[in-house]
Amino acid sequence: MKKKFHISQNNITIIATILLFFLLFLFGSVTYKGFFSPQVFLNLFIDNAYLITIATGLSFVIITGGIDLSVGALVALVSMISADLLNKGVHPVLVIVLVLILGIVFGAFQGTLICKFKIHPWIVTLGGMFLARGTAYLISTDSIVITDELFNNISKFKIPVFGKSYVSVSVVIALIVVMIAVYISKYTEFGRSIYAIGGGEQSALLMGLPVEQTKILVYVFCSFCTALGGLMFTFYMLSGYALHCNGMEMDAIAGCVVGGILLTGGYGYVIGPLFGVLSMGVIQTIIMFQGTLSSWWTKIAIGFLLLIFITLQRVIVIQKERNKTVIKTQRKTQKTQHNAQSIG
Amino acid sequence: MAEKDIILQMKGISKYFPGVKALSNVDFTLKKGEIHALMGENGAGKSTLIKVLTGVHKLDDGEIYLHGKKITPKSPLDAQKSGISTVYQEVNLCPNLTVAENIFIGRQPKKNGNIDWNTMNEKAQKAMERLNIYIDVKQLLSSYSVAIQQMVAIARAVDISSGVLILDEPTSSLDNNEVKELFKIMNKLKEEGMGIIFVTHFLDQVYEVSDRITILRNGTLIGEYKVEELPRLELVSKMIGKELEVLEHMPKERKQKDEEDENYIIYAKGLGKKGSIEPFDLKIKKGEVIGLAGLLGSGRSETAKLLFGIDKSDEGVLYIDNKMFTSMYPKKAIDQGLAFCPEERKVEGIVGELTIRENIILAMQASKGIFKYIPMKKQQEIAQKYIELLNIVTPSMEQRIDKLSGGNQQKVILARWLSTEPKVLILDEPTRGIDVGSKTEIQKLILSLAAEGMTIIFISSELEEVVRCCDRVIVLRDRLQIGELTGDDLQESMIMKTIAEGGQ
Amino acid sequence: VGCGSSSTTTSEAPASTEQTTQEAKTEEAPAAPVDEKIVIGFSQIGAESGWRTAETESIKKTCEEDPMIELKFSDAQQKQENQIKAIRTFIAQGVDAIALAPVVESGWETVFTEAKDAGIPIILLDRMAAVDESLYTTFIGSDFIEEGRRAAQYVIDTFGPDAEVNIVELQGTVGASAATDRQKGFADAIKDYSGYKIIKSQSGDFTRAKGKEVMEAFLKSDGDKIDVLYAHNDDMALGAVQAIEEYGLQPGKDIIIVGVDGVKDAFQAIADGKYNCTVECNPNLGPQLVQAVKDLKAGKTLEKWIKSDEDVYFGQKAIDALPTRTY
Amino acid sequence: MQKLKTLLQDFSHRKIFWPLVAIAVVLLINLIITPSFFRIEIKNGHLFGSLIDILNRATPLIIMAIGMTLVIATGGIDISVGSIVAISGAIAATLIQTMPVPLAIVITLIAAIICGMWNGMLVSGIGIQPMIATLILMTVGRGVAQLITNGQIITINNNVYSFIGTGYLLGLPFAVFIAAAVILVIFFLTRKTAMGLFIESVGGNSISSKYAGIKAKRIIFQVYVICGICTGIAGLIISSNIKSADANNAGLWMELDAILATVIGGTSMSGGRFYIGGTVAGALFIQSLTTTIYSLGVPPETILVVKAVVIILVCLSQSNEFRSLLSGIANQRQKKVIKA
Ligand SMILES: Nc1ncnc2c1ncn2[C@@H]1O[C@H](COP(=O)(O)OP(=O)(O)OP(=O)(O)O)[C@@H](O)[C@H]1O
Ligand SMILES: Nc1ncnc2c1ncn2[C@@H]1O[C@H](COP(=O)(O)OP(=O)(O)OP(=O)(O)O)[C@@H](O)[C@H]1O
Ligand SMILES: [Mg+2]
Ligand SMILES: [Mg+2]
Repeated sequence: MKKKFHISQNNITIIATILLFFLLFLFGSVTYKGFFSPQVFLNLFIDNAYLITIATGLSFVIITGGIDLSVGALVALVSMISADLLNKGVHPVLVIVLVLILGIVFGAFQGTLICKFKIHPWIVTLGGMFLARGTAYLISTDSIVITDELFNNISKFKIPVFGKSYVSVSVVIALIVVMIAVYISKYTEFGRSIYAIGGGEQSALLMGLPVEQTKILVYVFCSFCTALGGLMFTFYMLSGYALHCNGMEMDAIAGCVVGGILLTGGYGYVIGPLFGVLSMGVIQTIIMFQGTLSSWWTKIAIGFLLLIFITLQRVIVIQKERNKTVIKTQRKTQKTQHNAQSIG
Repeated sequence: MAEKDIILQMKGISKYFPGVKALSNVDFTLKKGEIHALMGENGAGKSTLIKVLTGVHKLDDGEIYLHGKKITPKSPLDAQKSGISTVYQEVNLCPNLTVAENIFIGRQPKKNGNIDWNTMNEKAQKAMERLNIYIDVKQLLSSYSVAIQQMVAIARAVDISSGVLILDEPTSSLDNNEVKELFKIMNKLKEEGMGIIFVTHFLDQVYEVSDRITILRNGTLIGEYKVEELPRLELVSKMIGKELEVLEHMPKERKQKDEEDENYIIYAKGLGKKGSIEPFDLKIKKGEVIGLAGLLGSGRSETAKLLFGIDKSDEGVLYIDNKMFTSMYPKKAIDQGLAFCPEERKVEGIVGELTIRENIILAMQASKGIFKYIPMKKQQEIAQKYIELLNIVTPSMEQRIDKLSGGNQQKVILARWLSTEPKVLILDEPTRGIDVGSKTEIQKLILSLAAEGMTIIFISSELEEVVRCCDRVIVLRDRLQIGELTGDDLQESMIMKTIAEGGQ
Repeated sequence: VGCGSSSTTTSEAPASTEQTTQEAKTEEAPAAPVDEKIVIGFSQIGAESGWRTAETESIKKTCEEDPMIELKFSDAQQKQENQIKAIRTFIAQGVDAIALAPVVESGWETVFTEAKDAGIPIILLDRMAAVDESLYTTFIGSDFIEEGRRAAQYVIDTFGPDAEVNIVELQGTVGASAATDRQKGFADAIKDYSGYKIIKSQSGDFTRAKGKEVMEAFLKSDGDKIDVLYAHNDDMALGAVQAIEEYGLQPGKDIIIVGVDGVKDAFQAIADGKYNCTVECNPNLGPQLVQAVKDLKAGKTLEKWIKSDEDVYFGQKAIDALPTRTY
Repeated sequence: MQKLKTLLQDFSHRKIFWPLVAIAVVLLINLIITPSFFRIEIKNGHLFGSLIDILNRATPLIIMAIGMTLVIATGGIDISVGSIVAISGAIAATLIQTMPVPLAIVITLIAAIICGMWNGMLVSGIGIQPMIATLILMTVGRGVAQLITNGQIITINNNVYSFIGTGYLLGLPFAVFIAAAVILVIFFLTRKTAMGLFIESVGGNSISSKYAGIKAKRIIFQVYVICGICTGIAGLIISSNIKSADANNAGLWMELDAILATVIGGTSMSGGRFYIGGTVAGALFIQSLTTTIYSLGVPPETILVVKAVVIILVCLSQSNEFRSLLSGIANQRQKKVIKA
C-alpha cells in the first residue's frame, strides 16, 4: 500500500476500532491480574482464528450489500462431515479437500438463488442455515469425536512466537486469509467490483460490470472461507457436532460491523473484521477475567460493553466527518477559482 | 448510402412495458464519423431505445446490427465489449468509489496483474483534465456535485469508447463552458471515425454539433433528417406533433424595485454555514422571481438548502414573513410556506418505489402531519390535476415513479411542490431534462404563479432561462454573493461578465 | 506450556492473596499453605433452564459460605468455544482447580491437555466429556441413560409388563446429550416389552412453550390413543399437561405423565394430581464439588465418578418431598 | 369469464397470493394424510380443531411480524424481539404476584415501549446500524429478563391473566381477538393515516423524504416503538398461554420467524412497500408448516431440512425469474411435442 495514508470516511471507523481495541486491552491489563501477558493476547487470535476467517469472508458479502446467515450452520455441517468421514476411515487430506469443495458448492447454490432468481439474501441464507444444520442433524445428532492423527496433530501443534507463548496453525491460516482478502479487495478487478456493487448495484450493472457473476463469486468466497473456518473450528474442537456455532452468524456479522463494514454495503475495509472480532474477543476476555458475574449479568455486561464500543465509534466518526467537510470544501474553492479564471 | 459507413443499425425495434408501448417498430442507423441526435418529447422512448441497444432491457422485437453483424446484447457489459459505451440519463456511478475508480472500474490498469493505483489516478486525472476539470480524483465521487459527476461519467464513456458512444442527456446539468469542452471532445472523436448518439433537449446544442437527427414520438419513429434540412421550428413541431406556437420570446414585464416597500417575505441576515457558504444577506419581496446565477459549485444549491433548512446554518437569522428563525428544518420551512424542488432528482427528489400519486402528495401530506390523511379521492384529484397541467406521460397515476422517463419524473417532483401552494417556491434546476415544449410551459407557469403573488427563487444553469423569467438575479461565485442585476442590466452577457470579473 | 509464570507486571492491582496463590502455583507443589484461599474456576454452560440456574446457585453458595474457597465463575452462553476460552482464561489466571459443566461431550482434548500441562486438575460436572481418563480428575454427576431407564421402569411398574401401552415422547433439544441419553435409556428399557410402543416422538426443545405446542399436535392426531407421556424434562411435561387439560382430558389419569429433573413445579403438579412421576436429576452439586477440591488439595486421590444422590419421585413420596425442594 | 380470468390474474400478481397458495398446499397435504384435519367441532362451548389451533398458535407470531414489517419497511431490522418477548413475560409474571392484572399488563407494555424506544434511539438518534443496535438489546434483554426472574421459570397461577392466552370468547380463542385488534389498529394507523405512506417513503428513499418535509428520524423511531409494543403484546400472550415466564427460552429465535413471515408476505428487506396482509399470511403459513411437521410425525432431526426446502420452494415460487424460467422450459417442451 504505497498510497499516502489519510483519514477518510472509509477508514475512520476501522481506526476508531483499532484505537478502542487497544484501550480495552489496556483496561483489562490494569484491572486484572494475569491479563497483561503475551499468551492472553495471542489467545485472542487462537480462540478467534476461525471467526476471523469467516468474518473476513462474510465482509465481502456485506460489502456487496448482501448478507450470509448460514455461516454458523455451515461450520457445524463442516465439522460434522469431517468427523463422520474421518470416522469412516477417509484420508484426512481428502476430507479437507472435500469439505472445502462443499463450501464452494454451497456458496454457489446460495449465490445462484440470490442472483439468478432475485430472492433476498436474508431468506436464501436463512434457508441455507436450516439446510446446513438440518443436514448435520441427519448425519448424527450426537457429537462425534475426531481421533484422526493428522487432525489431532494440527490441533495440538504450537508455533512459538516469543518466549513461551505460541499460536496455533489456524492463526497463521487466518492471517494469511486476511492478507489474501485485503489483496483481493484492493488490487483485483473482482475486489473493486464488489465495492462498486455495494455502492449501487444498478449503477454497477450500467457501468458494464459483471454483477451477477461477481455476486455469485462473493457468496462462493464467503462459503469457502466459512468451510475453511469450519475446518479450523474442527481442529480447535476435534469434534463434529450439529449444534456447534449456534448463532455464530451474529458474532461474525457483529465482528464485521464493529470492524467498520457498513451493512448497507459499499463501505469498509476487509481488514476490519479482524479487529472487530478481536475487539469482541477482548470484551469477552475481560468478562471472563472478571469472574464473578452471574449468567445474566454476563449477558448484560457484554451488551453494555458492545454498546459503549459502538457508540464511541460513532462519536469518533461523526466528529471526524464534521471536521472533514470543512477541510475538503476549502480545498475545492481553489479549484473552482481555477475554473472560473479559465473562463474569464 | 455507402453500406460500409454504417456502424450500427437497428431494425423494427419494439419494446413494451406493462401498460406502455415504449417503442414500436423503430429503425435507427448510425454512420461512421457522425454525431446523431436522438430527439423527442419526454417519454418519447429515447432512453428506452438506448437501453434496448445496450442490453439493459430485453427487446421484444427487432434486430440490431453492429458493423453488419447481428448482435443481441444481454447486458451493458456485452454492449461495452462489442464497443458501445454509454452515458445513461441518470448519473450511474458509484458514490462510494473515488472519481478515478469510477472512470476505470472494470478495466483498471494493471502492473504484474495487480491494479496499479498510481497509474490509474494519473490516467484519471488526465481524462478529467481533457474535459477541463481540475479536481482531486482520489476523492470519493459523492463529495462532488452532480455536474462533476456527470463529467466523470462522460470521461469514463469517452475513455472506453471504441466505436459507438452514446450520450443520453449528458448536458442537462452542465454549464456552457463544460458543454463546450464536451463538444470539443465529441468532435474529435467524430473525426477519429466514431459514431456518437446524442440525446438532448437543447435545440442549440443539436444544431451546434449534430450531423443528423432522428425523431421519436410516442415510441414511434417520425423520421431521420439531415440537420441542414430541418429548420428548428419544423423539428419542434415534428417532436410534439403539432405546430409550435409558444416558442417565441415571451414578453416579460420586470417588476421594478420598489424602494419604499420594506416588507420582505424572505429576509436572510448574515445567514451562513462554515465550510459551505459564506454569510450572506438576501431580501426578497412578495411576488418576485429572483434568480441565482453562477458557475458550478458557486453555492447556489447550498444557498437554497440553507434557506430550506436542509443544511443547518451556524450563523445569522432568517425572517420569513417577518417572523424570525434561527434554525430551520424542512418541515418547518414547509409550514412557513416554503417549497424546495431539489436538483438531484434521483437522490433527493423521487421516492422510486412509490406511485406518481404518492410522490405528488408527499410534501403536502408531510406538512399536514400524520393524522390529517388526505382522502384518496382528493389525492387522485390532485394527482390528476398536475398530470394534466404538466403534461406527464404515464399510463396511470398508480405507476411507480421510477418507471417514468427522466423528464416526467422531474415534472412529478415539480407537481409535488406546486401542490403545496407555497408562498415561496425554490426551484433548483427545475427544467433539467425537460423537453422544449414542456420547458416553455413550465416557464409560463412560473411567470403566472409569480403574477398570482407567489415568490420564486429560481436556480438554473441556463442563463437564457434565468434572464427570461427573473426580475432580479443574484450572482454567486465561490460561495459568495458577488453581484446583483436588475432591470436592463439583466442580460446573459452581463451575468457572464459579473461572474468573470465580480470577485476581483 | 507454562502460562502460570507469565504474569508478573501488574502487582498492585489485585489482592495480595491472589498474588501468593500465584506463587504457590508456580512452585506447582501439591502441599500449598493451608491458610491460602483455594481458587476454583467454574465454567458453566449458561442459564438455559431453571435446573442449570439451580446448579450455578448451589455452587456459588457453597463457595461463598466456605472461607477457604474463592470462585471464578464464567458463563459460556451455551457455546463450547466460550468454555474453551474460559478454561484458557483460568489457566492464565492460575486457578487451583477448574470445574466444568461441558456443553458437549467431545472436543476437549486440546484444552484439557493445556490444563494438565499447567498442572491444574479438571473436575467435570453433571456431564461427561469424551476424553482420555487421564485428562480429568473426576466426574461429579448423574447418568442420563440411567434416568431414562428409571422413567421407563416407572411406566412398566405402573402398567405391568404385558400391557399394551402407547407412549408419546417429548425430546429435548436435538443433539443435546441429555436428550439423546434419556431417549436411549428409555428405549432400551422398554425394548423387551412388546406391548410398549412409542407412537410419536418429537423435539420440544426442553421448553414449556414447545412442549405444549407439540403435545397439542400429538393430541390432535392421536388424541385418545395416548396412554403415557414421557418428557425429557419436567418443563416440557408441564407444558404438555396444560395442552392435555385444554384438550379435555385429565393429565395424570387419562394420560400418565413422566418427566425428568425433579423441579418444584413438577412436585406441585404431582400433589395436584396432574402429574405422575419425576425422575430426579440433582443440580445441587456445590458441596460435592467443594469437597472434591479440598480432598484434592489435601493430596487424596478421588474416585473417577462421584455419583450425585438421586431418586425417583411419585405419589405420596413426592408430596412429602415437596416442601423441601429447592429448585 | 374473461373478467374472471383477469380478476384472477390480477390477484395472482398481488403479494398475498403466493403465501396463500403456500398455506393452501400445506393444509391440503394435511387433509390427505389426516382426513379429519379440517373438522371443526364444538367442545366445551368453543370451537375446536386443528385449524383453530393453528390460528391460535400463530397469534403471537402474527403480532410480532406486523411490528417487524413496519421496521423492515423503513429499511431497518429488529432482532431484539425475541428478548423483548422474554422481558415482557418476565415482568408480567413477576408483577401479577403483587398487583392487579390490568396494572401489571400496563406496566409490562410500558416496559416493551421503553425497549422499542431504546432501539429507536440507537438507530435514529445515534445512527447505529439497525442490526447491531438491536443486537445489543437482543443480548442485554435476555439478561435483564433472567435478572427479573432470577433465572427460574416463574409459574403463573392467575386465571385472569391466563385468559389472555388460553381463554375463549364467542367460541374463538381470545388471543385471536387480540391479534385481530392489533391488525386492525396497525392497518388503521398505516392505511387510514399518513403513517404508512411516510414509512414507505422513508424506507424507499430517506433523503428524498427528508427533503419533502417528512421527519425521517421520527418515523424510524416510531416504528421501533410500535414494534416494541407489538412484541410486548406477543410476550404477554406467550407467557399467559403456558402460564409461566421462561426468561431463557421465551421467544428464542422468534425474530427469524418474524422476519421470514414478513418477507414471505412480500415486504422487501431493503425497505419501501410493506404488506400487512401478506405478513399475516406469511405468519400463518409458518405456523401451519410447524404444526403440520409436528402432527405428521416428521422425525425431529429432519425438521430443519424440511423447513429449509419449503422456504426455498416458497421463495422460488415468488420469484419472477424462476417462473419465467419454468414457463420457458414448458414452452420449449410444448414446441418439441408439436414438432414431434
Ligand atoms: N422500466 C420501465 N417500466 C415501465 N415503463 C417504462 C420503464 N422505462 C420507461 N418506461 C416508459 O417508457 C416510455 C419511454 O420512456 P423513455 O425513458 O424512453 O423516455 P425518454 O424519451 O427518454 O424521455 P425523457 O426525455 O423524459 O428522458 C415512458 O412512457 C416511460 O414511462
Ligand atoms: N468545479 C468544482 N470543483 C470542485 N468541487 C465542486 C465543483 N463544483 C461543485 N463542487 C462541489 O459540489 C458541491 C455542490 O455545489 P453547489 O450545489 O452549491 O453548486 P451549485 O452552485 O448549485 O452548482 P450546480 O448546482 O450547478 O452544481 C459543493 O460541495 C462543491 O464543493
Ligand atoms: Mg430519457
Ligand atoms: Mg446546484
